[in-house]
Amino acid sequence: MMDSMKLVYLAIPLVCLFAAIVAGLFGRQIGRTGAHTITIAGVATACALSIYVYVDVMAGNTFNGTVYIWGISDNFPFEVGFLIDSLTATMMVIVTFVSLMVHIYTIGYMHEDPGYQRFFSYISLFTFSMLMLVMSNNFLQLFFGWEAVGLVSYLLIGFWYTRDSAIYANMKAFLVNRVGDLGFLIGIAAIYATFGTLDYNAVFASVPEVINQSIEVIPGSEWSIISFICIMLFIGAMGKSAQVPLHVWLPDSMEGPTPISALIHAATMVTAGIFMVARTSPLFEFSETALSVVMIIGAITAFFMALLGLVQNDIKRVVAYSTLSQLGYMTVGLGVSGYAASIFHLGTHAFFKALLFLAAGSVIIAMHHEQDMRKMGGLRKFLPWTYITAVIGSLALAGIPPFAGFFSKDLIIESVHHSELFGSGIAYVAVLSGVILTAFYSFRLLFMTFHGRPRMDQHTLQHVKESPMVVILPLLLLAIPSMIAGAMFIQPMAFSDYFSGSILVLPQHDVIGQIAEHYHDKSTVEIVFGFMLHGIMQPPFWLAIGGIFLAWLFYIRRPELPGRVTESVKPLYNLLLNKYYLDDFNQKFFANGTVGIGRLLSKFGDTVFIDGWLVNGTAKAVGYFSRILKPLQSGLVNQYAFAMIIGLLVLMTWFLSVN
Amino acid sequence: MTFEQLAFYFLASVAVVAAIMVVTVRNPVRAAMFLILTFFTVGCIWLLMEAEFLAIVLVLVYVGAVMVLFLFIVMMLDIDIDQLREGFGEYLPIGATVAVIILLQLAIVLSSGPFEIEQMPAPAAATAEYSNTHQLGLLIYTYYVYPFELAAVLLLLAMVAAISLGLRGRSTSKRQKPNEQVRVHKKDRLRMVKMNAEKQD
Amino acid sequence: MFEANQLSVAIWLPIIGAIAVLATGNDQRAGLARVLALLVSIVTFLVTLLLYTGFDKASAKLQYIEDTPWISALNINYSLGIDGIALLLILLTSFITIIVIISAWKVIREKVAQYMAAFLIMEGLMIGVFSATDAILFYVFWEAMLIPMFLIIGIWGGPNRIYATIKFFLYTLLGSLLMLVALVYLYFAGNGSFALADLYTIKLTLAEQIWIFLAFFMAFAVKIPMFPVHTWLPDAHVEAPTGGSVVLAAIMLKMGAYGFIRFNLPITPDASHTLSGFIIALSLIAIVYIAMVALAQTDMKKLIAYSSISHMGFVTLGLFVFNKMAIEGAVIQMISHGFISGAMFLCVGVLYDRMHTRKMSDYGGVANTMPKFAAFMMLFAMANAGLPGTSGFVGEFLVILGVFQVNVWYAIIAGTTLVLGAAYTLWMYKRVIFGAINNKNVETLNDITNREGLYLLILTITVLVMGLWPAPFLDVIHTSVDRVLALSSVTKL
Amino acid sequence: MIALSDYLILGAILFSISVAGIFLNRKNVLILLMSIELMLLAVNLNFIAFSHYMNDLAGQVFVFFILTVAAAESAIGLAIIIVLFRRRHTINIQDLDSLKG
Repeated sequence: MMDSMKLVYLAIPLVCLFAAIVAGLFGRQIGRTGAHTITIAGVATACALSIYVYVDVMAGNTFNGTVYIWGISDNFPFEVGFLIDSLTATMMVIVTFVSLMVHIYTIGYMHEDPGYQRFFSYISLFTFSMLMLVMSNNFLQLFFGWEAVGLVSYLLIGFWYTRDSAIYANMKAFLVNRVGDLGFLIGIAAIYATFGTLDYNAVFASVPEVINQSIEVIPGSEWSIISFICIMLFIGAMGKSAQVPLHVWLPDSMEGPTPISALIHAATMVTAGIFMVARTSPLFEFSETALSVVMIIGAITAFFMALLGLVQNDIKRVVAYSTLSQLGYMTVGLGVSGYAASIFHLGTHAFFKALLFLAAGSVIIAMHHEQDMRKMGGLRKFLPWTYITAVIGSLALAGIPPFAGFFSKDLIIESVHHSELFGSGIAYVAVLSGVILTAFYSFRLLFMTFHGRPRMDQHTLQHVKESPMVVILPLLLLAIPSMIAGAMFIQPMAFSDYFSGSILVLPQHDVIGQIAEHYHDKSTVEIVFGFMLHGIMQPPFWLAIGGIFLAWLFYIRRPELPGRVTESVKPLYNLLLNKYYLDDFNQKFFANGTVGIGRLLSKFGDTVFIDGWLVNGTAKAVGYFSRILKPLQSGLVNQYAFAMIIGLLVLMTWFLSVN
Repeated sequence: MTFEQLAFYFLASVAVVAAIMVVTVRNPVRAAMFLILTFFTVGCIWLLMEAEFLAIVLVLVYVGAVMVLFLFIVMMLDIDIDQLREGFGEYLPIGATVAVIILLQLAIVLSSGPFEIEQMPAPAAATAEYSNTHQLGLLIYTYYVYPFELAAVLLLLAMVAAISLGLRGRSTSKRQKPNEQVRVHKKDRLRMVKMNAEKQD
Repeated sequence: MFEANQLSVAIWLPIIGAIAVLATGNDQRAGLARVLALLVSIVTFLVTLLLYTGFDKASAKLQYIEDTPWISALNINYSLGIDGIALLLILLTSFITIIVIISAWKVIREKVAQYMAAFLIMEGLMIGVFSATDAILFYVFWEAMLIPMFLIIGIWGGPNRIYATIKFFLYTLLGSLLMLVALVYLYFAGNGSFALADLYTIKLTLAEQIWIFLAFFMAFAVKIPMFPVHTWLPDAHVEAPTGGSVVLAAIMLKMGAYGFIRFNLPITPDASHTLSGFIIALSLIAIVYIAMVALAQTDMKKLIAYSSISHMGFVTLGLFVFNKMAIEGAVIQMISHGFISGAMFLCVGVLYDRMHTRKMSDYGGVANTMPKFAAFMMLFAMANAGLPGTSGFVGEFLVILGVFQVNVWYAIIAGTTLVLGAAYTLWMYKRVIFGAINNKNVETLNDITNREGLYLLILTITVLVMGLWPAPFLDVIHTSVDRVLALSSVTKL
Repeated sequence: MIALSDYLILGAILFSISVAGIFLNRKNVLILLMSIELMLLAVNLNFIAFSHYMNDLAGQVFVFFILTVAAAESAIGLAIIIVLFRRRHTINIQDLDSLKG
């Protein structure tokens, strides 16, 4: 029994890898149809098996085992292995399902692109990497998957490699992620140094033993080793999950094709950081400092990135900023120990955000790759299916019951409300104000794109038509969970011992437990309706309604208002439009600064100082002295003879004076 | 003063004077002649020390061969003596100083005692049967046979070297000189001449 | 007979083969020379592969020992023997030589036999360096190896090759002469033996150790090369033909690190500990400073050369924190860097053969015309940036893990290579491979030929296998690293 | 009786004269060669004197070899001078400085 399950676990990532390799290496031989058939078959298999594994895990069969020994160093075996529990199984289902949807969607979206096979190969490779990441049972393999998804993200952002903006964006994404990875790697090194192992269970089991150990990073100040590890790991998560200030790569990553924006930069890869923190909850729970940091960073991201979403005109960028903001929510949830809430939100977000991206992609196809919302409008009539799914997505994003987003987001906000952690008050304010912003920008998008007068030129307008079935089908399939996933899963995920085997929450941090007390001993239906009823009476719901109303007011009722408002707060508007000038700062300070220092070092350090002074300087000194001594070598024999005789004289004199 | 001493002082003073002449006379031929004289007198002094073989060799080899060689050369080469004497004595002060200092220093060392007759009595005169040549031959052909062979090779080498250096290829020979043949340019051999066509009638 | 002299066979077979290759004479029989050279290199590789299969991983002793008197008056012996570290380096040497010979197949058209022979001779000498257990024998191989390299750069090199060769030669000679001085001192300080095992037991005062350490350090630091004696490397690389660059980066640089393992650590353990801070500082400077300098380069080969220096910083860093994991990481980094830097130089060679320029600004959009090549180079670029799953990651990872146990900041500074290494590698990749087609020359490029594909594929497989399953590489060095650590932790005062 | 020191002082005088000769004749290579011969003669004189007074024939053997070498030297030296003169039409040392640094 166990062995056959082990085969299933192995098959899930490997089938994707196999499909990726075939599509990548033999793309030309198998053709376009062959490429998408094999990769979709691969991911569909993986998805089906993941659901099977999920059911199996729900039945209580968890697994933790080694696949092979990667290498032994210092007598410690580094292993590649799988840990299959509820958290992993949930992630596997989300990843493979969204990936499958995106695979199907891609057939329609990319059908004209010459790099068709390559694209399918990449996204299958991504699925493989992401699965390796979530299925890992140790930090080394986690880092493997972590970097591998980064690589595929790099490849996919730069998929259209002839575009300057794309290859700028992909390098930026990779490098910013690498900054985070540096922290992550140091965190892993600290874990190894502290625990002597990288295996999750072994590490988590010995956390209480090291709880009082400290580390002196800056001389004179002792930090708790757990806090150090957690903050370092979280820096990794900040890179991958685009938390301030390492968020700058995510908006630019929209240069990639839309399907991967949905898959990688909304639904799965960017949530790897959230997953990682949840996975390492047994560490984070023992460091309130780290939790506070996580929460505050999350709150900042949630609020300030939502603000940026208000002023964007590129349809994909709006969604990108909303992703940033929602990632902030998840991070806040982690910070207040509401891991289950965050993972719950991660799941619902994966569905509705992928839905929104794919819907945006559908609009983009219809508009012939025009992404500026100011040139859209009134598309409702032309793209009915896209419109309906986009509305569902937006409602879910805004957090209107009974859509999925409501349950998960409300749970996070409630958790923050219940938290007593340092800084939770500010975080609560931030997430609350984030709600109104979220509702505003998501409906702003909806109104600007689908309502009002068409603002595109006549030519485009005539050619607008609904996208093909392969595009619509994934939208519909994603719309279903966007509607019902929240209601379906709130009871098991939040109010049961669903995650008890994989996430640790200390009693003093158990905010969800406090919420759950209200719903003790109730059936699922009661809980869902009770939660909705409770939600409607809480500020977040009304804030969301208010946001939608404002959006309606600004973009349907009084379309001249936005201009007036921006005029009146010009400096603020410019600040937002320039993304707080962070990109400029990074470019000028870090990128140009580093290259500048490099040029300086290259020129003065290597060329002038070492080569010029030390190396050629030595040669020149030798040459200088030899020029001084050169006349001695006159070439005249008799002078040499003089020299010899005088030398003889000196020697004799010396000899005489000694004796 | 014994005869020996008399002979020694006479020969020594001739040798010194001749040596001085060697380095001061203008004409190389004369210098060579004075050098011969020096060699000759020193050879005689060697006889005083019962080094008959070497004394003879000195006269035969040096006076008979080497100095003749010198003379040949001097006369063979068309040397501008006056030009070679220019600047003569320019370094006389320093040269003389150095020479005198060396001489003084040597004299100090030599006359400081250990070489006086008391410390180093002259050996008894050899008997009539004693043959310096025989004794030297015994040594050279036994103990020093390898150096001797080497010296022979050295001389052979010197001879070959001197001949090959001095040999001037016969200018009448019809040897090919490939390097020059290759380096030839058209303009060295070929001259284009413009000529008016002549009418043939 | 073969078993007893297997190392000698590995050393002398390529050298004798080289003579045979030379005997094919001028370029009219270039084809024969190529085939013969390839055969010799493959047979040598098989011989070294047998060394691996017959190697006893559990034993800490030197294996395949040979010992014959050579200059008995000075008690100098022709003695050979290898441990796991040397074994890996020997395998690397014979492997890279095959690649170099294949890569030169069509590219070198003049003096083919001589070119091939130079590499084969160098192969034999390099294997000699890695297997010598007598200091003078080591020194002879060490110096002799300079000659073929000097010729390779000087004859088949670029336009500024004379400057580069002289710089290369003088730099390395300066260092190695100091090594000879140290050896002579040790000969008299000890009991009149040059055998390494005897040198390990000589008692020395701290002052003596420091001087000897510095003398060896000069020899090996120049070879590695460490900051600030690194400037010969970019020049040599730029002027060297592709094969020369590959061997230089892949193997010759490793000799410096190997020297540290064989000489500095065991002979002067106390000085090594005393001066470790100094070496670590230089290594960290190499990692950060050189990475930044690499960012400023406009010449692809220079950039990769600087990247090599930066990566070798990890090796010296790993060696001098005296932590088993770090030393194992350093050894793995040496091997992996051999593959990756070799591959990177071969990639540049592929481009250079087509465009005859190394300037990045002359390229741009190569992916449009050479997609297969772009894929290969992407993989090697990622390996160079230390992506997990490629061999480049293993060494860096183990070194950082090991170093962290010693000092947090060392690990953090070393870790910046994650960002900087990726920055210069990807920036180069972006400027050369990505983008729209930059000019007419790029437009007419042909994708890689089968021959080029073959060697790039072999390297790809190696890099991936080593990244995904480094166990076979790690297994052979455990006991050897233990031995090095044990020798370097015994005080000699 | 003649003392050893007498011979030695004669040798010293001859040596000094030849030293002075080298200084005096800055141009004529022939006389330079002669001075060197003179110097060798002075040395030989010392050898023979010691050989005689110490009753050891090794000194004389040495002189024998010195004579051999000196003969070879002057033969080759003169040959060189001939070649030199043929090429440069001078034996002035001041003109022979093509090995100048």
